[in-house]
Amino acid sequence: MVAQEVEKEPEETVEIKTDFGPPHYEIMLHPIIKKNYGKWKYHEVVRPGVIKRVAESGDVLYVVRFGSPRLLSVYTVRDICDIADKYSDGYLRFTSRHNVEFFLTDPDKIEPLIQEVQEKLGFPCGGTWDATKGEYGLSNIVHTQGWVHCHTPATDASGIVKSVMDELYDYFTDHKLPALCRISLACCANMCGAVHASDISMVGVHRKIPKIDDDAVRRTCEIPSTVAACPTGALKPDMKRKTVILDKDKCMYCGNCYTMCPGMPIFDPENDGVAVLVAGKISDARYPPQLSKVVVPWLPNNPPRWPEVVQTVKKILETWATHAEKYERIAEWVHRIGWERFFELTGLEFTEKLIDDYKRTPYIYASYRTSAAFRW
Amino acid sequence: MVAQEVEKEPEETVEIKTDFGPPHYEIMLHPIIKKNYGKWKYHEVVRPGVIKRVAESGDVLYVVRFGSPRLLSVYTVRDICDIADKYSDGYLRFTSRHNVEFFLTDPDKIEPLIQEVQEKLGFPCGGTWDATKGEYGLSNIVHTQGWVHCHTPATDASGIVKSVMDELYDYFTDHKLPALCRISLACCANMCGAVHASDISMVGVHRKIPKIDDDAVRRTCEIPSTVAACPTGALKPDMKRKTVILDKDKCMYCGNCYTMCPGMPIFDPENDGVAVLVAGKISDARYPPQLSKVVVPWLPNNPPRWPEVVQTVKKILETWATHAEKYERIAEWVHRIGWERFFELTGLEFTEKLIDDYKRTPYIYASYRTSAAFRW
Amino acid sequence: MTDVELPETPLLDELEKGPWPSFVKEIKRAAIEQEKAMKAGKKIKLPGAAKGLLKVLELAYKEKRTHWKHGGIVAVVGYGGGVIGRYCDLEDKVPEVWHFHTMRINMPSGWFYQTKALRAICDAWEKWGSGLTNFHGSTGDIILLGTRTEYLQPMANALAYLDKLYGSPAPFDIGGSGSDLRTPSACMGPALCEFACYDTLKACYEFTMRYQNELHRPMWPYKFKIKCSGCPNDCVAAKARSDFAIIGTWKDEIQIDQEAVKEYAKVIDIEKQVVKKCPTGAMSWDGKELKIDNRECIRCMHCINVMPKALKPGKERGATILIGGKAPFVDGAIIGWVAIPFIPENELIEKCCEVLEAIWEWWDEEGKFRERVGELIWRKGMDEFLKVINQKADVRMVYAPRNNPFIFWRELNQ
Amino acid sequence: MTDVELPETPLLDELEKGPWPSFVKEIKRAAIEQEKAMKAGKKIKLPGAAKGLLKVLELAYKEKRTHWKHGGIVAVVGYGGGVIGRYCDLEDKVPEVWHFHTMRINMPSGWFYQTKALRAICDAWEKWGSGLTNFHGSTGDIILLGTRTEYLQPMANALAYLDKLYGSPAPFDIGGSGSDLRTPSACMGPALCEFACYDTLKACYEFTMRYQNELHRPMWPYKFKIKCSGCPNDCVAAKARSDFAIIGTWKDEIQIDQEAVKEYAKVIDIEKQVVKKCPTGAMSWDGKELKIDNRECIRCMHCINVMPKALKPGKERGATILIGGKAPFVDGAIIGWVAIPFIPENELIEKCCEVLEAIWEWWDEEGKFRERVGELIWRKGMDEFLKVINQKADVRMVYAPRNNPFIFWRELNQ
Ligand code: SRM
Ligand code: SRM
Ligand code: SRM
Ligand code: SRM
Ligand code: SF4
Ligand code: SF4
Ligand code: SF4
Ligand code: SF4
Ligand code: SF4
Ligand code: SF4
Ligand code: SF4
Ligand code: SF4
Repeated sequence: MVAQEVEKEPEETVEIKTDFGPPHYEIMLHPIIKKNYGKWKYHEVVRPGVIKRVAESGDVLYVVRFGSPRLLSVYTVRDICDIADKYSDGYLRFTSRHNVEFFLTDPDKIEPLIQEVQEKLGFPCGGTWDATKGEYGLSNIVHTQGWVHCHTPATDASGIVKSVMDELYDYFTDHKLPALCRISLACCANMCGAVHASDISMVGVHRKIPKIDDDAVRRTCEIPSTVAACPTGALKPDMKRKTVILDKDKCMYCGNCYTMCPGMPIFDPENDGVAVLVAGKISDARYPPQLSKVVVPWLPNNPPRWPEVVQTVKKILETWATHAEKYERIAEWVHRIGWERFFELTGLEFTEKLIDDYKRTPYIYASYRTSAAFRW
Repeated sequence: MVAQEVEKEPEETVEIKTDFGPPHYEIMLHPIIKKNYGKWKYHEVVRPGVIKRVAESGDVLYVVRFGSPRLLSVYTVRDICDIADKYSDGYLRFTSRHNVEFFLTDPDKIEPLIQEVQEKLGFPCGGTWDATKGEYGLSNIVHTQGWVHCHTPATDASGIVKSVMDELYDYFTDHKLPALCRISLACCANMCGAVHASDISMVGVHRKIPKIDDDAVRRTCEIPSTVAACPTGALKPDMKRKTVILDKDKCMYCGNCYTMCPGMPIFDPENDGVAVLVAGKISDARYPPQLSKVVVPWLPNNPPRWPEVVQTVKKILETWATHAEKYERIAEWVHRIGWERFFELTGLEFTEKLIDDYKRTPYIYASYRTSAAFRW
Repeated sequence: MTDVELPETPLLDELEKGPWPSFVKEIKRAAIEQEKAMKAGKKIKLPGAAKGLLKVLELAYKEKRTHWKHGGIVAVVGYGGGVIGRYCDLEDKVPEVWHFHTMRINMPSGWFYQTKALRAICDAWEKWGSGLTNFHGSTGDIILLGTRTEYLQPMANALAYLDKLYGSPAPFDIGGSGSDLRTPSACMGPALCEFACYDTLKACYEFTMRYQNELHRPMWPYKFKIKCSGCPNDCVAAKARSDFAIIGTWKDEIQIDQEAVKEYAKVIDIEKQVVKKCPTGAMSWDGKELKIDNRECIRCMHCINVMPKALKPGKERGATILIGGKAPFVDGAIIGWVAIPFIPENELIEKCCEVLEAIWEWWDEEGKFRERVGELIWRKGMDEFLKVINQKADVRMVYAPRNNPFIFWRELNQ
Repeated sequence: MTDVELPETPLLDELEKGPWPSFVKEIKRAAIEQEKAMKAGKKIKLPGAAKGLLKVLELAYKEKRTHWKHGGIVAVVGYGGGVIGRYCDLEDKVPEVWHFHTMRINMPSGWFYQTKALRAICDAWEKWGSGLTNFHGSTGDIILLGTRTEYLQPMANALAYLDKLYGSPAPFDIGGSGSDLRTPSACMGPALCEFACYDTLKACYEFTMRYQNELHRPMWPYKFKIKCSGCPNDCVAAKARSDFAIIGTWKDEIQIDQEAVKEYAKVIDIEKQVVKKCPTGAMSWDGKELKIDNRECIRCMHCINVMPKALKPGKERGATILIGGKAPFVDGAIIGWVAIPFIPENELIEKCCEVLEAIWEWWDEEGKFRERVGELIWRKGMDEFLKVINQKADVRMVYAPRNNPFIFWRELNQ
């Protein structure tokens, strides 16, 4: 790093510039969008993946959606740009669920576009739904980093997502579901994938207390902030030995301490795994937003394709799809049929692990049934 | 108490006998009841206050119900017995809401009975309802001791009950309500009247911190148990001064400390008063049991007739009665029309005092609206 | 009546007006008649008590505050509970009610009485107490309102020998108070009601008799209440007001008498009043036949309530146990929650006793001072509680599964 | 492609199979193409990174555990956030990814792009990073996945001069991370959607620009997220995923085009699909006219969603603010709750800024370490919070009033 004068890159010589913010959105808008901004009249779903948008001006824009693995190499992004240049006047967008959308004015180009994307990128056209008909496609799975990049995951993210989407592929490319169904995944209980309000979600869970490596704790950790990070008060400082003591009965394996202190790793190959939640919801449509509920407390990590997780998700999805009425999202369906029937129909087992007993939550008691009214 | 030999009463000479229990219920049952025990076929409400019960055997029994002030002198109880002897073969019962019931086999005696009870006791016939027709009478108000007997009341019990029932008298004697409506009263937040699950309830509330009389505390109180009685941790022992110190920001005026320690009276004539709650429910009929919700945080103690409380209860009752559908109890009605409309229709004011912020409750967050969906 | 002089009570007098029967009249009546009876030669130990109460109460009305104080524990021999010690803070002004203790008397199941029993109680209480009562207290006891410490024992004895001394068909025993089992109560159930799914009166009586010791000798962390309702209508408010609520219910099909349905159809709107009000939409009615999809029925009782002649609970009867109901101190009110979804009728009493005893043992050991059992469960977790009562988790215990994945995997971390 | 040698990844290879696009293919592609580009003479600083990731990931799959470690704070000059420091615990085995920091880049509102901008980012990241990205992270940023500490600054500079150096139509700035304002996001709103009740893209951009300092310099107790959805459908999941959710809505009447309704009636069952599904039963349809009782409408959007050609939100538009949404650590997940029921569209941005600033000031002062604002409100009480944001209580803030009377009467106890 010393002496030897190397040629500086331009990036190494520019003046530091801060706080200029993102590009203004207007310059990123397709001309037709800019022209009709705020003046769209209605939309119609032409086929799975293709939404026809009609403006008050009479302009028509076809928005064509494709599934993406989210983790993209710059080379694939360039391929996407090539396609956007060819079909979409050099404009495109990504959706809040990581799908890619192109904008077409000529309906005749829809099929060629779909063809070309499938060939060049292997991205399927779909992920939309048709509320008018009440026919819904499955969209992409919102997810997180997992073993690709994070330090606290109890499972991988991309690998499960790929495995599940392979299995549910036809639901993405077609409108075969009775209502919206959002699937999410988070690789630990931090829930970066926001699985706490999804129709179906998978969340990585640890089940063993962290292993305290006293040496590593002494070397790498600030004891007070580690202790403070523990939500359940399971950690106490051991001042003499300059480490921490853990009350195993209080620990709920959150890994918060590990984030603060690499000296107490939380991962455990055999006991880490995946919990499955259902019946969360965010939109206000028909039924108020709901938090997801845990219906499978743990499934093993079984890479590379997590068959137990994939089959559980599929089973839930298809049981729901078979029994629900039009527009009835999982939360609404369960509300109608009762949790008794949910467990019966899906064949999942209800155990004491599914009864809330986490003392810190302001909901704990609200979930207890205070009525003798239930189904058999 | 010394020397002077007085004649002992028989009660003072008998041998102590314990744990023999209450009378066996069978010996207290009217012969017709005993005969048809467990074999009743159906009932019909003949008129307000009179329920005709038909047994599988064909036997018919008329149960006639009267309102009672609950606080009864033994002289009135004897009058009740006289009437029971005359009309009801020497049998009678009280209901779980403190009404009196007589049993008649001859329908022709119903009117004379009602007449005689009204004349001799002044007890109105009523308090029933007719579920078949969906026409409901108001029953008695379950209530507590108040200033008649208790040491922690924030208001009286019997006085308010009398005032409210005077005002709502016709609802008791007639079936003018669209659904069941249970009114209860408790004179402090201990809620002996079980107001926590009633359609309308009144509860005495203190609003000022207890006044600590250090001398009295030293004399009469066990400091550790007093401190331990405080649910919010507002009390600390002052070891030196042998008294307690109160953190006023933490106190919620529950009076728990006063029960343990008369040295810190909680009552306050100007600030004590009555909160009004609504929409509790216990039966499973149609809609699950519900806790009552506070809709008026405080009304003044205004004896002898508490007009503010009486008018508020009446207003709520009549607003509900005017707008509800058949069978729709307050909880169900509000569920349909929304709390927005409840406050609008009743003219009650919604203030920040009605938003749950009591940190210890496992419900606190469950009441916050997590949706942009509401009525204007 | 006016040969007995009463204190001036202008405020209370206002409460003699109006159509609803007046408690003030009752107090006055006791004051007058007890004194009269004494003058007439009857043995009356406390003739001034009701009069004293009038004075204290008038003052309370004037000053808008209570004049009663908590006292030390007062009791009768052999018993730890059943008496509420109460003192007046106006000792010198109203000595008549300086002591004004309440006695709680265990009522008969379902509050059924012979007049002979009631008269006997009246006679004894006229003599040994204020002559004032509550029929009943809100737990269900007969409340004898106000006497002096030294009359507690004779009054208890009077009740214990109420048959011998006062001609009652049976003696009466003391009820619960303090940290003990409180007097269990029951709806009228099979005595009068066609909906009863088990024998509430019998169950209530059995518990009361079997747990006389627990009822009479406070030795737990706090109070414990049992209430028996014969069906989900819950006419004793057991769900909200008892730690252990026994709610009658059934498992099989609602019994229908189609002819009787047709009779109802002549006078009520079955579609609107019944079918539409079913919370799960389990019913249909084509004008001829009422159909119930019993798999969808949650046994809410509504349809049966409206058409008692036509509909009946099923034949496979029993009860649901809800645990933990209580008033709001300290963490907020609790309506009891489902601990055992169904116990068949023929096993009910034995099974309840088994569960009760297991709960009490655990609570006795683990419960904190003034911690109701519902609060303990909540502190300890449902899983531990289920082990205590030897019950498997059932989805009927919850409205919904948990919304957080913060599960304690104790078995993996021993 | 096989002139570049890849590590053996038998487990990951399984994830190249199947119809869904494969992230493994993407990693392999980066590994191969970056190396090829370098060989072809392009300036590539980190050609081995993607290959290193393959090795680490294969091992993770084999061992069923992560190999990443939290690191010290890494940053770029002038900024405190926007970079996630990540190190591999296999330093010697896979030195290529010993450092593997992530950069979060502030996307344009609504994730709209010109290809020129995207290509420029790709060019810069091909040079200075792993060549791997997420489009997008789940907060909404462009995620640049993996580079070494010493390349963070040049890459940040590349983005700051992306227009000048790489031909982008505009430069790109760093996004949020750590205890700061996180990159705000917005649904496509008026750009494409006929339901938008306010200009989500503009609002999002305004907040981002106004709070550049808050976004770039972590100085709060914890993170703070803002998300803008144009209507209650909430297509950016703002209610669940942001501390401050701005949900478009309206106050007046739904706009109806009866002719268009009739058109829909030809293809769908309006009674069943629309009227029956209205949560408040606010609608009726007689085959000719669709009537909406707008007093009963709660603006759930369902009917509009099903018949976008016929129905439109009203004209009096604006937004509801929900506060406190977050993931479950520590006290359980929170969906945001209503803090301001309605702000008219024309006041929206200014009013939000006012409220945001008041909240931040309070939270900054009162918030504990790692306490999200929702948790603070819950700890401090709604009344204090309402004072902070200068808002009157409104019944629309709650599903129901409190069920306990334990109200703090602070004003009486000063
Ligand atoms: C593109 C996108 C917005 C964006 O800015 O990126 C979007 C676009 C549309 N949404 Fe959405 N939603 C988008 C994410 C969401 C989300 C957020 C999420 O999934 O994380 C939600 C909330 C989900 C939830 O409640 O859990 C969401 C709940 C809805 C709903 C409510 C549906 C319901 O029954 O609950 C509608 C209304 C409808 O179409 O029925 C809706 C309607 C729409 C419409 C029809 C709006 C319009 O007029 O254009 C759009 C096209 C629908 C289609 O695909 O056929 N959008 N939508 C997002 C697409 C993500 C994707 O690639 O799949
Ligand atoms: C990259 C991203 C996941 C992804 O793959 O998309 C992510 C990744 C991390 N999140 Fe997250 N969070 C990401 C969106 C979220 C979201 C979703 C959202 O913003 O909509 C949530 C839930 C919403 C919320 O904020 O509550 C989320 C809730 C958390 C939490 C829990 C916060 C809480 O209060 O409960 C943590 C823990 C923490 O802050 O220490 C966390 C912490 C982390 C850290 C920084 C872990 C750490 O302590 O070092 C992760 C770094 C991963 C890595 O190695 O790169 N992340 N995180 C998302 C950010 C990308 C972006 O900027 O666009
Ligand atoms: C006498 C009593 C039981 C007792 O053992 O003392 C009783 C008696 C009957 N109740 Fe009850 N209930 C009695 C207290 C209750 C209570 C408890 C309470 O009020 O504290 C409840 C629960 C209240 C609640 O949910 O908050 C109660 C909720 C019902 C219901 C449910 C009604 C509903 O729509 O929610 C029914 C069914 C019906 O009649 O519709 C019912 C039905 C009945 C029937 C029809 C049962 C029968 O077949 O005989 C009885 C006569 C009703 C009438 O008066 O017309 N009973 N009933 C209680 C009368 C007290 C009184 O004097 O008013
Ligand atoms: C007499 C009675 C009220 C009435 O007028 O009917 C009553 C009166 C008292 N109750 Fe009660 N409770 C009475 C039924 C109830 C009920 C209702 C029930 O049992 O169905 C409740 C609510 C249900 C429950 O148990 O939660 C009730 C909840 C309380 C509480 C709060 C307990 C809690 O866990 O939250 C207290 C406070 C305490 O125990 O220290 C209490 C305490 C008291 C004390 C003993 C106050 C005290 O600490 O000294 C009262 C004595 C009053 C007096 O001067 O005579 N009383 N108490 C009721 C008993 C009569 C009887 O035996 O039949
Ligand atoms: S969910 Fe947990 S493991 Fe996954 S990216 Fe977020 S913090 Fe990391
Ligand atoms: S894993 Fe979580 S609960 Fe356990 S010690 Fe660490 S911080 Fe505490
Ligand atoms: S509610 Fe309170 S004041 Fe009234 S009797 Fe019960 S404990 Fe006493
Ligand atoms: S009144 Fe209640 S909260 Fe206040 S000090 Fe006494 S016990 Fe504590
Ligand atoms: S609870 Fe049921 S069984 Fe008992 S009296 Fe009420 S309706 Fe009859
Ligand atoms: S009991 Fe209730 S749930 Fe069952 S059919 Fe009748 S109304 Fe419906
Ligand atoms: S949130 Fe509403 S305005 Fe925004 S994209 Fe979704 S439907 Fe359109
Ligand atoms: S927006 Fe929702 S609540 Fe309003 S009328 Fe339409 S369906 Fe009903």
